Amino acid sequence: MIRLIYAFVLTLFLILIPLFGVGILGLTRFFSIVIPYSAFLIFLAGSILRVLSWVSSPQPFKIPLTAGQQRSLQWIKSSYIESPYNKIGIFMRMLLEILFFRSLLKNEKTNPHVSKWLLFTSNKRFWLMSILFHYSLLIIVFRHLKLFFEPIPSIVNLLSRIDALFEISIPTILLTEIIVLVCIAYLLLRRIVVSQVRYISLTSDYFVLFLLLSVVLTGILLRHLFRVDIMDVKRFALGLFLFNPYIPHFVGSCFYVHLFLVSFLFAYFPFSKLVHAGGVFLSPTRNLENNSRTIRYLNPWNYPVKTRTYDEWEDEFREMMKEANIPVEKEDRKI
Amino acid sequence: MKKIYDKGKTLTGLIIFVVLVSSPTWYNLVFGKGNYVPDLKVEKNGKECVKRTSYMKKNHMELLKVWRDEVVRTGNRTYVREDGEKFEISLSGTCLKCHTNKQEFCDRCHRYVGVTPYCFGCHNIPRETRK
Amino acid sequence: MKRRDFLWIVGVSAIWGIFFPRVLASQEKNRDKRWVMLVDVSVCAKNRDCEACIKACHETHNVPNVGGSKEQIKWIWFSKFEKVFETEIPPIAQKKLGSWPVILMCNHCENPPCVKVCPTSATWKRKDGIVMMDYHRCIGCRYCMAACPYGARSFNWRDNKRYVGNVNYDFPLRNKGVVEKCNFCEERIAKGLQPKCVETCESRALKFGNLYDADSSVSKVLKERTSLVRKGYLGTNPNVFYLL
Amino acid sequence: MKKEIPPQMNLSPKDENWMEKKAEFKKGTYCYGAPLKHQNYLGLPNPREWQPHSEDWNLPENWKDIILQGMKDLLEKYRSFKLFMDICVRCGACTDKCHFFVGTGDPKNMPVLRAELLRSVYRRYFTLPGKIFKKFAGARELTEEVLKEWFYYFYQCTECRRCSLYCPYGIDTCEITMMGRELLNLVGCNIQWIVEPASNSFRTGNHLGVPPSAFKETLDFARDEIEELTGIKIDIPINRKGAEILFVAPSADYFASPHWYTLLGYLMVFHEIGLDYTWSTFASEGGNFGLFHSYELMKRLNAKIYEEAKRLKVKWILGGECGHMWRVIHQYMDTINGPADFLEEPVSPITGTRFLNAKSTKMVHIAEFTADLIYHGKLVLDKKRNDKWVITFHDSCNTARSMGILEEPRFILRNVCNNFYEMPENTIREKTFCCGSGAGLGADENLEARLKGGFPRAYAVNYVKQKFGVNMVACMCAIDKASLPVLLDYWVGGVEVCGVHELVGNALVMKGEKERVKNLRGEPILEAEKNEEDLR
Amino acid sequence: MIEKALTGGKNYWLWLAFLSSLTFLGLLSYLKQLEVGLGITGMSRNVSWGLYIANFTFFVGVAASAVMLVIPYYLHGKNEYSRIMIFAEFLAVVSVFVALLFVLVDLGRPDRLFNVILFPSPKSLLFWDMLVLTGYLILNLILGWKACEAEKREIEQPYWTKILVYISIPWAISIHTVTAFIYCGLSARPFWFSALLAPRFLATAFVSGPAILLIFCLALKRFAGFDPGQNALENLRKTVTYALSVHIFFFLVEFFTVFYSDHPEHVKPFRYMLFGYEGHYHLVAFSWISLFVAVFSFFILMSGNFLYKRKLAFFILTMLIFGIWLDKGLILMVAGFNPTPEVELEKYMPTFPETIITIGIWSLGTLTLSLLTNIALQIKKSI
Repeated sequence: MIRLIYAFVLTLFLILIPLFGVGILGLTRFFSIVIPYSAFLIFLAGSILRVLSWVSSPQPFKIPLTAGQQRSLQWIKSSYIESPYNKIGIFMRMLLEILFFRSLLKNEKTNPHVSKWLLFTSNKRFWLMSILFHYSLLIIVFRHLKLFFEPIPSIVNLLSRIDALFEISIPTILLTEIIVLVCIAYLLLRRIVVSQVRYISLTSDYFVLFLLLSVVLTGILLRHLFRVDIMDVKRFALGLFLFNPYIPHFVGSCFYVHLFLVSFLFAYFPFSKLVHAGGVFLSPTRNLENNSRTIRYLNPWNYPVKTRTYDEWEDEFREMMKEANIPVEKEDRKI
Repeated sequence: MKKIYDKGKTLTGLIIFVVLVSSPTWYNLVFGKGNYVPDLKVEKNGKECVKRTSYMKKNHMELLKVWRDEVVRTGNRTYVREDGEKFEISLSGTCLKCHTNKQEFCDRCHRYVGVTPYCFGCHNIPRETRK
Repeated sequence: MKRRDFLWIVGVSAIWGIFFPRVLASQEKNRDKRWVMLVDVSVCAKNRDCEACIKACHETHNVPNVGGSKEQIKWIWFSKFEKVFETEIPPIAQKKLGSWPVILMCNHCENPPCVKVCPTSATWKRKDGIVMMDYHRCIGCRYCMAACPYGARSFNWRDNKRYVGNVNYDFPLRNKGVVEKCNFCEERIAKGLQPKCVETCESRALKFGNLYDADSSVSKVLKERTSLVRKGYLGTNPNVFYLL
Repeated sequence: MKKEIPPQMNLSPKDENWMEKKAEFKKGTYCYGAPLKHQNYLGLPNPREWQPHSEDWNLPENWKDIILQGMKDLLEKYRSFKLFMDICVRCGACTDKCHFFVGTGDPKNMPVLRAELLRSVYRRYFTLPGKIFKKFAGARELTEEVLKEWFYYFYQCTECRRCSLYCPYGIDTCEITMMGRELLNLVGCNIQWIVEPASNSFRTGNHLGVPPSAFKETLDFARDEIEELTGIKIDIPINRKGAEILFVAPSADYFASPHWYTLLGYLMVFHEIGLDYTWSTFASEGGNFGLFHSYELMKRLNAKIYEEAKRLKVKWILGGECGHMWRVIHQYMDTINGPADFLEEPVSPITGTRFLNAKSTKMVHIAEFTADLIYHGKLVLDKKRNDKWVITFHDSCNTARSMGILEEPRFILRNVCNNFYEMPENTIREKTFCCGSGAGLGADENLEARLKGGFPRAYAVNYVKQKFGVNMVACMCAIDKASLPVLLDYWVGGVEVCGVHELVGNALVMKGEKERVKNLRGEPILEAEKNEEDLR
Repeated sequence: MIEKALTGGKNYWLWLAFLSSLTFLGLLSYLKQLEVGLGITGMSRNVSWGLYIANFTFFVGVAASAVMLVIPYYLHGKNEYSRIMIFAEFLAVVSVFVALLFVLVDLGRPDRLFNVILFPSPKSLLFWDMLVLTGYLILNLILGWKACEAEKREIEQPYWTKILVYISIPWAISIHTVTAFIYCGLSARPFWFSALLAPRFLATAFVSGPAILLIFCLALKRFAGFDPGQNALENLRKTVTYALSVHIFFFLVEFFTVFYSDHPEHVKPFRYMLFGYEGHYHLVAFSWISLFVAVFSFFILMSGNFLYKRKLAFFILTMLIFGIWLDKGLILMVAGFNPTPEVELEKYMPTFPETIITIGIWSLGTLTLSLLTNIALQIKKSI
């Protein structure tokens, strides 16, 4: 529980930084230009270096986790996704994993039961919430592209329109706003309520959720309550990417909080568990074929070791073998 | 950096990543409209606006929503500003008196920030300049 | 405005404000207005081909002219006396009156069945008796059409904007999927004008006024002349009276 | 139900800061340290007599540097390790998938936490936030307590990979445990039950330290036993040069029970089809306890198979029923000791089937081989001879989750017996539960941990016992055959364990055999009993 | 548990593919309807509700009829239904789901759907119908799912499901009553303006629901090798028969009241429906078919060995369901809106896209039911 409080306080502290910096010290230039640029640089360089550090280590063995029948005898139906034996199988497996969270879909809870000992109950809720959460975030990011692209690609507009499917209030309350809030609340509550997950949760686990929650909440506030001059914001956003920075004038401190938290999230990305977004592509238990008996796999650092050779071995047991009429190597040579 | 394994795949992935995150830069460079800021035409042939410009820039939709409900649901057609000045609550009667050109005022900005308000579906403003 | 600002300030109320605004707008009992329309059937009978009121109304309110199709939209229209007042008049009298044209429109009933059934309060009765339609809120369930005994309501079965001849830009158009009907020209009343149909009718077959104002012409006329309402036995208590 | 639900089975851990909780070496839950003799024989680092429960572990002076340097090396050698240290989000999908957690309720047996034991140290010494923010970034110092904790929990993981199946990123606790054990090995923290068989295997060729003469004797004994049962005198070739196939089985098959009956099954099948094969006294062990210890030891022990195949000039290799032996052969052997270019692509001499999936490694699993024989009708089988038993099949973790050999044994079973029932679907195939004694944990001193760890498997067996009257669990793993009888006897009772080829041996109708009245276990065949009743 | 829906033979997959493609066609037509508006349907200014609302009414009835199994099974402890209880619950779930879909496609502005919740109007019966239907859907989803789970895990159902069962009984009656109130509270529509409408709805519901379930069970027996138990089928037959007799009786009561009183407004739609009015005979054939089928099948159903003649049973039950569907669907709508307030007669004929959308929703319902049934069957098979 103390970790939860640490994380909460830390998030509050982060929120206070821009409030103080912009609201009291008036450091608009710093918070609208220096912070986003440095955050983005850290994000870009950090992510690339992180991936490079992963791939600078070789994967010495082919260790796919086989979740289905191997390809062996022709008349046995093999599972080419669960136990892939070629690139197509791998591609399908990774596709299902990344787009549909397939492993998570398999999840089931193990419950103690007085008379039956164990009960396995399906736990699709977690999968559903996770996938909704991730796709909502993706759509939200996509929606924000309207601020960074001029002219706005029609696909972004289309997505925004689908997101505003239901005509509720003005500006329309978006589906992803609601879904992402519900999902974050679920993920947070789960960490607090489910004792197993509470036990394993670290400060950073809570912190990431609080951080995302505050990003989402400030975003919602900006849309529905503390509105900003969106023209100005777009000018600012475009300016950033065209290296022609522009300080927005008609935005409130809520905007700076949002911007700062997003910047922080980006900068924090390469150093946190959020790198799972990239790491999932590299997972050796999922992205390798189950064909290690068919095709020889090479380990770049495979080094010779001291083994016990047959000759050494026979030297020790020769007499015994001869007595027992077991053919021996040296003896044969002698005769 | 030490030796990189799976070089091809990794570099492809990283290039895709970099291209994606830098897409605003090159997209705007390619299409050359990144520095475009719509120029909004206001003909001040009426009085000054019912609210400050800075307020309207951010909150005109909120005001329109309130106005809409005032007229439709409560039948009140007069808006009294804080300083006591009265205005008729009417999109076409009041707003468009000054902002005569929807295309050059409303649409330009809405298109710029990717907003499609559904107001104009029914509250049709003619193509030609309104007088 | 004040109430709204207050709602925004208090966070919890803000959410409440999004989801349940203005749900319980109470209807005031002590009214000082009750708008009524008088239709002098005998005047119309003399000008059988006159459609001036209909044309004027539909032009003013951007009512699309879909034609005589099943998707017709009409705010004001006419039918034959024998169809409208089938049982109210003895058959012998129908001989004379039966073929007379009768101007029909929303009756703005005192006890409107359409208001009762609307699941979103998109249609409701105003203090001055006008049965209003909120096109912003209508979900297009057409329950009100089923409930209206007078066929006064029309539905936009498709995007009908192209059927609007000369658009009156002072009045909104309607999107597809919503119900519409005569609004007693509430936008004109607000400006102190008479409804368009009344204003247009050169032979003054239509009269409009406040029934609760004892001095108004409509009160005086109704006191003196015999009038009919449509399907009075249903208890809807219409506000359109037909003078014989 | 014979036994009540274990009282410690509480899957809701109480709130506590796990980083500050020390591992408690309770008798019955940990394995003994390796004897000096065997450490020395294998030349392991920091050799000494030691026990985990003693206060002083006699670690080398600079043990911390050794571990951290070792960790650095491993991070550079294994992408899996590096990745798994970074990408866990602690979503909790794996928590209740571990049989040790389910059985013991010890929260540090949750796979994610087992990995966190290493991860917390990794963060402290190898990541920026961990170096700066320490505790707040989930990092902790490497202390002797942490090392002991590692020892306790990395030797309470059977590397079964069940958690990995459910992990959305495929994080494999088996890899984590392997790395943990590698690190522990660097400062000489090993267990007897791994190092002793490994050293035996290194010296004599097999885990039990059986010398070649005894090996021959026991095979002769098997020959006699088969003659007694079937009236057929079979030939068992040993170290025969120029044979087509080298057969390698886990050594338990010829020295332990019920493995022994599986051995008889192999021999009968080989004789019946007239296979041109040979046993080897040098490569008399398929099992490889090096896998549970370190990469290097695994490689050292595994080398003899190819060496012997080369010496005996066989065409290809056939492997017996074993679990971790097959993990090594399937996923490691070709990489570490290949290429086996002196062998030929395996082709069944009986059916002509080419085992394309073993094209490079040139080693075929006996279940693949026998399933192919049965499919082509090369074996005459009398299912009724197994009617005495109601059979279920236990997938061994290694063959199921690291090989994907799921259908072959089932195909064989359906062809050799009439009563075959599956255990609940959450506990079979790729979701199979470990016996609780894999990865070198099958010792006696940690019996309590083993019984608790095997509880989910026992649950599943008990389930089918109650429901279908199952009284025989078939499996294809030597460790299973050794550990399941103890486990099932404790939790369930009245259920026996056998190998798949024991049932094949029972059902096999051999040419020229006498009337079979006894099964391989020497017990009367049910059918025979019936006949007797009929006669009466 | 859901993954069990995906295990099946070739025929099963073909069946799913067939239903999916129909659903897809329906979806395409609905997208067209969204684009063009409800103008692509046959509904008109005067007949403003049609095929969609007709089906809505019918399926609410089917959903409510689950109570005819719930009452004997849970209240009277009759175990005949133990094997098919789960199917009755799934049928209820699917029917409510389908009914709600029909309302959805009937809306002119589905994007404003949530206005019903945002601006709740307790005076409107549609508001209440929304409440009771979603409530019933959730109730039956929980009950069905818990029953399935309990069966699969071979454990007792949690005690609170029993409470939900008791709640679900009056709730089932309420969904159809409220649905009937939507119509019978309208003085503008004399054909509906009858206190007997709700009882009539319930009677027809208790015919159509169990009849569908009976066909369903016979089909399961024939094609899936699942035996629901002869007693269960026999009881279902009796339920259908008794409900049918009540339905016929209620119709005669209505018939008497209308024609004996000779109230002009009430007589007109009835005359239009049964005998034609002012030269318009749109409904006459349908009405008599519906009546004839009801009476005829009543006599056939009375026969004790009805169930043993499988083909006849299939045929009669299908005809009966079709007759009821006509009665409380199409005829209810068209006769309700005719004659119009200005004493005109307006013909209503569903259009092609309207029919495709309807078939699409049926298919989606059948698809869902097939998947759920397969789950239940797989569970029953696995234990």
